[in-house]
Amino acid sequence: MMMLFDMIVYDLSAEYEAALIITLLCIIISFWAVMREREDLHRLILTELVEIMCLVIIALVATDLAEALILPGLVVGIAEFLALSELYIEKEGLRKAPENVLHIEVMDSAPGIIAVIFVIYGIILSGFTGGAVAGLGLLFYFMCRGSSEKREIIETVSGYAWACWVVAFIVFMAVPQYWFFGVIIAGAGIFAKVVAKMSLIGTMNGDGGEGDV
Amino acid sequence: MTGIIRRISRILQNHNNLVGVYAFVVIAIIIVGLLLQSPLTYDQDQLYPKSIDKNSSLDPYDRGGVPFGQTNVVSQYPENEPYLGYVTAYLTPVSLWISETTRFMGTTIVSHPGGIIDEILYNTRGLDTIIETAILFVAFTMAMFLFTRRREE
Amino acid sequence: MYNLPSPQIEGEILAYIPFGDIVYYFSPYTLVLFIFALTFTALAILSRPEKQVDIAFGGDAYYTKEIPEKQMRFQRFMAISCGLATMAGVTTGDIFNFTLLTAMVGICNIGIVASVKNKHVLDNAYEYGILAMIGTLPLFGAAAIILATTGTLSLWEIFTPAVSVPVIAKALLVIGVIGEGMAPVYVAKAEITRAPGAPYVLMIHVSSLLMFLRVVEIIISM
Amino acid sequence: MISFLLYLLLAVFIGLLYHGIHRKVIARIQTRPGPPVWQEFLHTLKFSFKQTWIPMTASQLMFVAIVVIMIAIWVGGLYVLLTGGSLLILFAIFLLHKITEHGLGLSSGSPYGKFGAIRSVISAASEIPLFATVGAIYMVTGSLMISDITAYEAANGPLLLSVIALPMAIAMYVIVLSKVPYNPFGIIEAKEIVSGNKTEHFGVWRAGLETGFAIKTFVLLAAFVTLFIGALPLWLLLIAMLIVLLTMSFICALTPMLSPYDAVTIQALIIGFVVVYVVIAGVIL
Amino acid sequence: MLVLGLGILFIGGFSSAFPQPKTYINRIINIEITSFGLLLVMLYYNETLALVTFIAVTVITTFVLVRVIERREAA
Repeated sequence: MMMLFDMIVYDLSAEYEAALIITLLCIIISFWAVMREREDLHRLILTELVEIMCLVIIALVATDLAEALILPGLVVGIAEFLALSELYIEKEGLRKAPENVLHIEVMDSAPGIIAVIFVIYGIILSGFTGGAVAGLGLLFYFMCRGSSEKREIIETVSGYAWACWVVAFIVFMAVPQYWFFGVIIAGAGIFAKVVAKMSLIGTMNGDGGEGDV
Repeated sequence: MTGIIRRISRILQNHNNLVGVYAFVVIAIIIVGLLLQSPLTYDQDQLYPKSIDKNSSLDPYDRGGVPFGQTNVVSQYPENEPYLGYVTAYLTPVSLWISETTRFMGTTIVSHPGGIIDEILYNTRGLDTIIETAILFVAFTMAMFLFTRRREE
Repeated sequence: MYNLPSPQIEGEILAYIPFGDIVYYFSPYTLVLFIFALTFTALAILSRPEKQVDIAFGGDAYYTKEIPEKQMRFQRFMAISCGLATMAGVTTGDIFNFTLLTAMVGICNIGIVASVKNKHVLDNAYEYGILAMIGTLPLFGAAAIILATTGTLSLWEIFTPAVSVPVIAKALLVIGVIGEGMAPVYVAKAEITRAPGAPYVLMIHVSSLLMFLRVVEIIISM
Repeated sequence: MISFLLYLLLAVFIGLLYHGIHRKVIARIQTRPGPPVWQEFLHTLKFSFKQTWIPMTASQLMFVAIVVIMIAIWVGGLYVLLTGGSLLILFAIFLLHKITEHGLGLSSGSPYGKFGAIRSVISAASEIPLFATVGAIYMVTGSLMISDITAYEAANGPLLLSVIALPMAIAMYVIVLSKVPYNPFGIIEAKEIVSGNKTEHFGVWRAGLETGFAIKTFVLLAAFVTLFIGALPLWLLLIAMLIVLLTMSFICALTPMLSPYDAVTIQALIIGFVVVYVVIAGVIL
Repeated sequence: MLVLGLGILFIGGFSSAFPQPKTYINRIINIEITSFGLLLVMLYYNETLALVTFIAVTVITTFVLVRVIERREAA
């Protein structure tokens, strides 16, 4: 029965090196740009370019392990990115809230529906990716509706989710026979964790002004 | 000689040049590294290798195996993971249902608890995921601290 | 199985803790680093920050800087996370785990000084931050190249003489750790240590130097 | 254990004595009478019986702990050296010393201490690449255990005479030089910032520091001699250490203190040269 | 597809490294091109989970960036 399926097993030796060298060339280009760039915000944008190049190198390995490594790489990127952008605002003293440049009609009508779609798909996906997708939906919602008082709740949720995750890890390491329990806790925990973090960004949109004014 | 040293010190002590100097060093390392040892051959003997079964409803993540039974997964230290491969083949009722009704939701199903990526992220390399959520946690704490403080003022 | 192929570099393995594929181990060398990181984390937890004395120019006056309670708690949290990451980083036996922990050290280091309200310190912290972010490329890039060319991430496998690691991966790994911990890249780091809050600020230096010490061991053994 | 304690006492004694000799030689080269060679001893003893307290602005626990850590790491260094442990640990301790220097300055809250601490971070830039020498030594001897290295030297002659190891010896010499008092790279304790990071540590704390520094000087000089000349009987070791120290005294006496960033650049250039040399040698070998 | 992906990566990398005219928004848009290169590479190796996560996360990065730029323009 298995013989009937057309199985693809990668033979990467031929293409890996060429692909890697092209990627390294791209990296040289992006680092060249970083080297030439003097302005702080442009540098921040360029770091995203560098992150993408970083993910390409990992993606080229092309095993399941590589894919599992891309996810942490992504998260590290976004986390540092957010922290740095806050730092930038702090250091430049950009206290004045912007007039809502992104205010278009869709933002008033769409958020509910889109958020629901994203969240449902995210729940079906669950786990890490699902968290990101559902979080995206909530982010969009909060960003359009502007909500600030829920932040404490979201923070608490994310704290518990993290604890869940650690518990699941301990289950895997200490009592591996309950692996099933571990999978479910971990899936739920990491989902809640990522959702919470993503939607926090959404609540941060208003930032210091419009909610209170 | 002193002039050169002074000039180098002056470049290095300006913190605005820091990133530029670093980028320059990285470029130099990549170029020199490529020149020194250009054949970067791909090792065929990889951990967690992939095999794609285009006809499976779990495509591209079908790694075979019986649910609640051992599945063959190439991990680094299998003796540390007595239940290695159990996660890989497990499908929740929902995902089982999806996999029976459709043929193109493999990604959706596998990111549902149970799947090779979960195996790696939760079981064999669970610590990586812990650290990575910890990074997320730390970075968000930092952003939220700055944000909240700015808001309170 | 859990024995270093060349014990004449850092000594025989004393103990190991397996977490699935990621196995932590103590050799005399990593034990020394671990104890040191532990000591300074304990210091960060236990000791109160100093009151930095500033001289007001043009007179005999001087004043001491007090750190607000909230900011102190935040700095302490960051310093402790940084210490934990360092402790894990110097004992880990997996190259990707190591790079992740190094990235965490980088972000914590920025976090320690991010709360300081001093434009000069923040400017430097931002430069450091950019450096830490672009530093993740050589770091993860090196891990990925090692994975592709050797087919493994475990340090024991990589250390065996039969496995050869390309020079470019080694160099990228070192430069990545330098970027994250900014070990020898001194300017911005020296400037951010002007921030008040000694036991926490000290953690920046401790963590980056310890990570650098660890990567040296890895590079020599590879 | 008893013999280790005896060695420890010897290390403190010799270290303080050598500090005194160092000062005396510098003074004589600069045609000053200089203090007696026992001066550092007397200093340490005097400080031990002085009134001691902790400054109000200091981070109290750290202020004290850092002195203890400083002594502890160098006792550990002496232990590693005597038992023929890993060279890597010895160099780790050397770098950990940078951290304690940093901590000393930061913990007091004094601006002078702070300046010293910041300069300590700056100078770390040039002392870290020291590891190039460790890598090179591994390339030559195939082991990093000090006992193996001395065995190698017993079989093949001192490393100092081999062409490959000579630049490493020079780099290492620069590193040890940067740790003896009054050296041109000693930006941390430069006089324009009073005593740099040691400014606020007085009384018993200062005595502890001096003891730690004495062990440090002993360990570094002994390590240099053992690494590049070989295992010697104790009296010969002490004489060799003294000779190395005297060459350093000449350099210290005749060169001015460099400005902070220039000191780093010069050291970095020297060590960068060694790194290039090591890489080239590594490719050729 | 790999060749196409790497090609787009190269072109996108080049154009976002040296954008004409050099504005923030222009640079971000060029980076989106680069990320398409990455998406194609991932697709070629069947790394669909990473792909989905990447899409979700890129939106967030862009969002964070736009927010910073808005504030900067407002100031």
